[in-house]
Amino acid sequence: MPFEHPYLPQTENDRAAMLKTIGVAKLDDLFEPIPAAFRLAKPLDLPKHLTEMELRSEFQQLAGLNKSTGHLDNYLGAGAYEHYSPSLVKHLLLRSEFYTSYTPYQPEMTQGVLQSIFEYQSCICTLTGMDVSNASLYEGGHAMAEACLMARAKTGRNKVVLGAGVHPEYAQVLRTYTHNLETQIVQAKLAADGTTDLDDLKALVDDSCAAVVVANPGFFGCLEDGAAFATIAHAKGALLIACVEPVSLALLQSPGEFGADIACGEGQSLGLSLSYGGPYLGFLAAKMALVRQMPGRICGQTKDNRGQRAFVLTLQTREQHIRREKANSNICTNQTLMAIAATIHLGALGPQGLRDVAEQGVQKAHYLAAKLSGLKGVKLAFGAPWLNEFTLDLGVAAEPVLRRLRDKGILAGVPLSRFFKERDKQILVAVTETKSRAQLDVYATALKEALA
Amino acid sequence: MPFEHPYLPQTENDRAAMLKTIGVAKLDDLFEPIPAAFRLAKPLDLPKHLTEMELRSEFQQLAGLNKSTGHLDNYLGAGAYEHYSPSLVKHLLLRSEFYTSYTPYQPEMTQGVLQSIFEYQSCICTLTGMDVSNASLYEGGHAMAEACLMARAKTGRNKVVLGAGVHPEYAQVLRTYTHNLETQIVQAKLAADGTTDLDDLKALVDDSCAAVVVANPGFFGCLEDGAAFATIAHAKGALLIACVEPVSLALLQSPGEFGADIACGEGQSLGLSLSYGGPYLGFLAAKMALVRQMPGRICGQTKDNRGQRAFVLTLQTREQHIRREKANSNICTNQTLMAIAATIHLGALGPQGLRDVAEQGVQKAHYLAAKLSGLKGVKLAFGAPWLNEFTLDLGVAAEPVLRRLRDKGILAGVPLSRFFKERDKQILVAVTETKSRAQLDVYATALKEALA
Amino acid sequence: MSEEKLIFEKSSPGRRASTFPELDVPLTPWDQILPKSARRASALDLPEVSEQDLVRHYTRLSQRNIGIDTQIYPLGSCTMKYNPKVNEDIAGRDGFRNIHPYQPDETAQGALEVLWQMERWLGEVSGMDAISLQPTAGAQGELTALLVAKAYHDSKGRRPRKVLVPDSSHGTNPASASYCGYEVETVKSKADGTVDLDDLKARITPDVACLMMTNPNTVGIFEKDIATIASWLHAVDAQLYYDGANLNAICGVARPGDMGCDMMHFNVHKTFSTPHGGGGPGAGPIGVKEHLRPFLPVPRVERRVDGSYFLDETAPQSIGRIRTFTGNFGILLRGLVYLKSFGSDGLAEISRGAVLNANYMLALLKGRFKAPYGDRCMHEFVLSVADKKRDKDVSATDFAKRLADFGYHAPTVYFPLIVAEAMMIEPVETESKETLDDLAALLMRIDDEDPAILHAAPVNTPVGRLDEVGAARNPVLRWMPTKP
Amino acid sequence: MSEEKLIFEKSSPGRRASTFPELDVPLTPWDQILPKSARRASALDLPEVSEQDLVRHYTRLSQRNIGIDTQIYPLGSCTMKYNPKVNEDIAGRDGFRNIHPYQPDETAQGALEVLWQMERWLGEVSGMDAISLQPTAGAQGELTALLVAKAYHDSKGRRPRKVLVPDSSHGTNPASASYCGYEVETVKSKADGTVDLDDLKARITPDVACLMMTNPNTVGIFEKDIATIASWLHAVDAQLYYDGANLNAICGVARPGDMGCDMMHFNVHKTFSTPHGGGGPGAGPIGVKEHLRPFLPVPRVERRVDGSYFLDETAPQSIGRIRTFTGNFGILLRGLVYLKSFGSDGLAEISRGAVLNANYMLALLKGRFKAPYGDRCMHEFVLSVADKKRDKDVSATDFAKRLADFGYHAPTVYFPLIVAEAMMIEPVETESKETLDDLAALLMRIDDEDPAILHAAPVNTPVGRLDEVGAARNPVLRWMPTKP
Ligand SMILES: Cc1ncc(COP(=O)(O)O)c(C=O)c1O
Ligand SMILES: Cc1ncc(COP(=O)(O)O)c(C=O)c1O
Repeated sequence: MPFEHPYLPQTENDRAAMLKTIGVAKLDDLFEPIPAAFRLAKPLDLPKHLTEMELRSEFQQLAGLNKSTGHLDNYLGAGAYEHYSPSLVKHLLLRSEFYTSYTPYQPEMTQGVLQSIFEYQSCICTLTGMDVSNASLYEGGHAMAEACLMARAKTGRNKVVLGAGVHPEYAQVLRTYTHNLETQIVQAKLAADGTTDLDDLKALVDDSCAAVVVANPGFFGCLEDGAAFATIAHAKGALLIACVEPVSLALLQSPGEFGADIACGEGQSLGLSLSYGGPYLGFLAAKMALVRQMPGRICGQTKDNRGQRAFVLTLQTREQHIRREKANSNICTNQTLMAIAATIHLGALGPQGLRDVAEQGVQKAHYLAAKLSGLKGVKLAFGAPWLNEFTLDLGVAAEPVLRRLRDKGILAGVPLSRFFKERDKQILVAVTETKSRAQLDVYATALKEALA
Repeated sequence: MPFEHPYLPQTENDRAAMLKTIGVAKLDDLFEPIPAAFRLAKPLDLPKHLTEMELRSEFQQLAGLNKSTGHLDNYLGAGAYEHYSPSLVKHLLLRSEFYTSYTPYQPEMTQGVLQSIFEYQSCICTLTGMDVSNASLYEGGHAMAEACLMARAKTGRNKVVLGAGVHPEYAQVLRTYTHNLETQIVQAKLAADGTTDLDDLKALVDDSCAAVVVANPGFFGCLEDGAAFATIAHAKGALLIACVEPVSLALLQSPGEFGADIACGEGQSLGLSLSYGGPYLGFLAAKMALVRQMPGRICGQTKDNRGQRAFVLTLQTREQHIRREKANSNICTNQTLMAIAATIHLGALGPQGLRDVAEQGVQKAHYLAAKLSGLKGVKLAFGAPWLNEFTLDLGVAAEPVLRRLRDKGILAGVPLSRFFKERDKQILVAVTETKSRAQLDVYATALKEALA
Repeated sequence: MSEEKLIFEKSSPGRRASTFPELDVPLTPWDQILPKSARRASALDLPEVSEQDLVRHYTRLSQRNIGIDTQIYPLGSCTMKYNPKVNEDIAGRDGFRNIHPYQPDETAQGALEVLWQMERWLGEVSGMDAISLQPTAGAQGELTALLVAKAYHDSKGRRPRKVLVPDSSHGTNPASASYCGYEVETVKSKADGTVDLDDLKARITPDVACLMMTNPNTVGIFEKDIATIASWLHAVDAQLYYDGANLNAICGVARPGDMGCDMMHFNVHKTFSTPHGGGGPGAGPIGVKEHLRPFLPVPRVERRVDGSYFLDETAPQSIGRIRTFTGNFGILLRGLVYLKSFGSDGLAEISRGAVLNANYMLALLKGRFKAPYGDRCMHEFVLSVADKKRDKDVSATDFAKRLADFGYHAPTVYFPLIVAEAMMIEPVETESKETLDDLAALLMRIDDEDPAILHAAPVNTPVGRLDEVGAARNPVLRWMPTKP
Repeated sequence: MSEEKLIFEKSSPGRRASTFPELDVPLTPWDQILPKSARRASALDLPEVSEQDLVRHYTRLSQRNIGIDTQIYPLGSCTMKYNPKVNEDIAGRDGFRNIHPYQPDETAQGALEVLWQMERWLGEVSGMDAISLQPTAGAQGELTALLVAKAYHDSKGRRPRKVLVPDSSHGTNPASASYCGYEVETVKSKADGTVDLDDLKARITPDVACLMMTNPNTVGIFEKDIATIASWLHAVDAQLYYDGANLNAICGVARPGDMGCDMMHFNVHKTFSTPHGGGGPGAGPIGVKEHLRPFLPVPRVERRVDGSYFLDETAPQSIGRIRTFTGNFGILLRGLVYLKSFGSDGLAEISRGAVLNANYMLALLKGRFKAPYGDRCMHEFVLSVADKKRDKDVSATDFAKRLADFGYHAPTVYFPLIVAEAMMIEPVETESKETLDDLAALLMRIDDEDPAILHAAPVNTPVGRLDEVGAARNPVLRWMPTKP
């Protein structure tokens, strides 16, 4: 009996008829161009196929081995956050005209995706205070790397100075990306209050500097003085790149307001599920003067031959499929569906909803921080203002405490030793609108017990 | 502040502008036609509104109080069965053009629903061997009641004789429906082998008889001799109604084959979720001569003014919206979406898939039955052939045994005492393709222990 | 968009859109199970297609259909409001979706609590004393209530034979009445759209079992004399039935139970936002006053003192069972979610929004279209294009078909029967002012168009006007395999 | 279908499509939290719409788009195959969807096992020794692998400066190469579509770091001399990169690792059926031979002797991190589900189906359209309409636009660059014979049409041909609020 599979439509009759039309005797003959030596003589060393029913049960079991946010109270952040996304977002993403389509190369039949991208770009621009946004990059770290490369291309300079609050993994990605480009990456020191040491920063920024990157809020949760960064950068002719968290932009000065030239960051907090790290959404926006350096797809408005407004991928001479080795980036497939998700999520929230989410996170975080820092030996690690994520110093080694809390059903924070060996008493705690006062109180009690 | 709600679009400004256009000072004035005495003076005695986030968590908690088929191995049947439905079915049902549309009164913009109904009717006809199907009724019991009323209308007679295997709740629904129609409902005795006592049936069927109803398989799981029923019914000029389970029709003689005039039943087993009893799907099909007596929507094929094939609700002079008190039924809203679900499910299975499902249920049931009836004191209650559902006699009171099995994570069967006080040692066990051999073995062991 | 073949016409023998695991138990020989004579001999002409082709077929069919999610659906009497997505998600939870109706009550406490709460919410919203969630749709609710009334009269040893319905009533009212053996008598409406009190009074005799009223009635006018009518009926122990299809007009503002109504049904799929699904499913619970409670169908959901819930089948005076199992649970659940999303502080805003929208729409249109029942309405209103039919041969159907060209579903046309060339518009509260402005402007634009355009419409839809007469005369009601 | 406004143009101040519960903790005064100077002063011009209007907007936008679920999408090089629904359901499970990338490994064993298994499956399918799942898409996979090669050469104290790419290669190949500082040299193709071996051989020097090959190449022809090419490269310690975009042609039939390839990327969103999502997300894992393993990016998924899994960041020779967190997990998961649905007994059937379909389609069309590379192909083929352009002024674009009128997406046009007026067709294995017949017939019908019809096309789509030049000349890249 032939191999029957729901994804394979050709029946034995179909095959026979098709082979006849082609003019070969058997299907294997079509593989003759592959030298016989390369054609597999025995089956792959893998399990046999599973039916849909079996797939569901096998993966249900695997999923069951993970403790989701529904099973453990989750206070992990550090670049990926648990937020509530209204039901409608997932429903609209399941519109298969969106998710089963390719990059909109033929605009006449893909206005839906194109207009959604245009709306996404508009959302990112208003959030960041920038003029132009692309249609998405892979994720936040990638977006920051591309932003630096934009600055490098624009200025013709080869040094990047990072603020102290840049996510350590973002910094690593940047280093990997620029490894062969002879680019110098330096990072300013952290001041005692948890922000960038601006004197150190100033010292590092010189005439060879293409860009200064300010992360706001910084990795440790603290708010930076964006305007001071801008002054320092611009004084030396460097561009200012702001790496920002989009929900916070409902409350904070936008990059545009404090003088950034490029804004970038991770868009996951705009309604994307945590999904163990991806698919997420790198966003990248800039001042109009930088549009030619911008990597990736950009959607523009135009008219059709009937006089209607319409949308199309534009300025494509920046891109790899046209310019090949001269392109300003190699990106092809991006994260469009995630951009659409973020756009729908932002539409569902609106400005007031986004403010509500941001404010509730901040208020709940401050409520929790006050409770936790009231415990013996526990204190906030830094004094600078912060929003909904803070560095907590437990006074003792954090790992065993975290393990005890985990046993009580709480993922209490990200241990900073993961990134900085020496910070082994500190944890990074993120609080969002999803937590109730009752949960926060449970956390405080549990920490007290875990420390006792 | 006004009441803000995502389902209510009018802002304060909108309201003001609209009231101005209408020409009233305030919104409450529009309610003046309602005498003041009837207008509520104080808020309803109900909790305040919940946001989406709160709704989700409140109902998640309620859902958690139920033990689903994922938590307990489920062998309950008796008219509702656990089957596997391919993922695509749910996905397609979430196409909002289907589920947010009304009855297709304007066929030009609802060809999607109409064609799906036409396909549904075609599926039901091939399954049952009938000429015409309607677009759905509420559920199986309702379908049987309407079938009897069709026969009553067609024959002008007023008596219905039920086979012994008719579902007790279906019989009750029929009694309720015909309560004021002076219709006589009688039921033939059960023979020792679990089928209808045909002699008794013959004795009950006389010249006043509009219809004889054969349930196949019967409520106790046993297969009836449909042809014998047909002979008995037709000999007295009565119509034969076959109340059938659609999955079994992949294996069994169809009602058309054994001479039924009307076929009806519950369509839940065609991919609909158990959902604690509804929404389900009553199906009803008949020979062409009975089409005028058929209740509910019927979709027909026709042409449009461009010469294209198209579909439309037809033969509407049977229905309440045209004929009012002279209509052949009062049904208006039906279960169209469930009919579409069943159609997609049948398309996903195809004839071979439906046979696979039916055969696997039968084989697994027989495997289990053999194991169980090997236990001391346990035996099959009836000797007649059966498919995937059987009546098991435990030899002792069933309730405590079932409770013990439940504690081991098994819903071992429906206690027949639920319907027949005297059958307190018997349970009805249904096995479908969803059960693995390992599960069946666990059941057998658990029963052994529970009886020990 | 070109024609979409039938799924059967895409079938090719041997194709599969799904496969099942191999049988993992030893095979019992078929001859030991199933006598040859019982086996199916006839062909099973189900489609054989690949998964992609199946998905594509129904995706395309869906694209040949419109719903609330594509455009306003101003179908009067149908309350086509937004169907919240969160309701679908909640109803899709494993704990609600995958539970068997015969599970022991202890394993279904969440489901029972949903039903119990739903009864309480509906009771408070309607002012009724007892609720049965059994009926599957509005029409079954009507039937159930009429059977309850019958049982009530029986219990008093009375056998009234008549049910009164206004001439503006919905078809299910008389159909349900005759279904349970009543004689139906039609009561006239007055020029203002309300029941003619004189005609009604003359008909109220001890032989009347029940009057079925819709309030606001089907022309969107509140029957303000309902209390008087109730008192006339009660004087002869006749029951006042409230058809709840129009509850969206008064939800949270006034209650049928306070107006003298004895029994009613709810259309959960209208007032409480559950999706219509192209014709169903719905849910049609009924509410009754105390004197009718004993006669409600079984099962009943009850709560023990310890707070646990159970299904009770032991009601000696009950009319019995009106359907198998325990009602359209999945729909009732969605309805409860919807009710809770509004709560005591929000429920009135539903009707306030609905009545505002309807009056606004009426205000926009009344200068151009004849509004036979005046300048004000409740949640819906009826226009008549009889004058346009006469003057320029443009009918309600023509308007309906031309609307389709712009992607709009038509209002309800030719109902209620008392209005010639009726167009019944129910704009519902979930529609924004802009949407109403657009629809009103479009209706006026269409009214300005050359009648020839309207007669030819629709031209932008996948199919044009259909040969409905032909469909009924030569019924083709199923696909048939072509004989080889 | 008329124009669909921007969501911003449907906005009205104060409308909400969602609300949140009230704050349940005591308010910390904002002045204590956030200095005034840090607060946002500029407007936040996000849309303010109701839930229904939002849902309707994106439902309508989706209807202005096509996807695989609406019609065959024969876009060459893109492998637009069926996206199984079960994959979406599995990826949507709470246990996969709602887990944080920094959860302790003990709480994410299921996710880690998914990644571990995926590495094993990809390794066996490709014949590669080690897999990294980090890269987010094919282009990032290329970049990662080139960085790995660089680190390898570094480790040997060599600094070759060149990367060779055939002129038929995909744009990302040269772009990725120059991205990491390599000089790109282009190798010619021969008339039969394969790499010109003489030209290639002449270019292979110790200064060559890598040759990037696609096999079958972008014209659908298998580069049968790949082993020879590999040996030439290896003689100078240059690496052979396999661009896995066309893996659908050989999956389960032959393995890049057996052909002398040293490294490669997979396009999970092509070969392994994950949805393209209108442009992304994808996943672009890479596979390498043993000698390159030490240089793979971190983190690595490892298994302890007790069977538990963990993420390892300690690889001293690693190129470091290529992205934040641990790859596009949700996509990799879907890919694994897909692979398992075929298994060892079925994987070859994917390519067998794809190659059968492509050859069949080519056989149907070759009489009418010029097939520059002969009668046979692997999983895709290229046609040229240069003659039709010359003879009747009908271009590949014209064919593309006219196909849109019938609801069909165009083939890839004007790629690869070596073919004039190229139309590159990849019919994929999930398309039925009937669908292929229909598309072939349609292409021939279009070829028979008056060129004027093609030039005017599309006319049946929501919008007609666009002013793309104007779009680039006067870029309007975002909506701007109109100043009041
Ligand atoms: C006024 C009125 N009454 C009763 C009904 C019947 O309700 P259902 O369709 O739920 O059976 C309807 C529904 O169309 C209606 O509009
Ligand atoms: C041949 C070839 N190589 C590489 C790529 C790049 O892959 P991705 O789009 O995943 O970055 C593509 C995708 O279009 C391709 O077709």
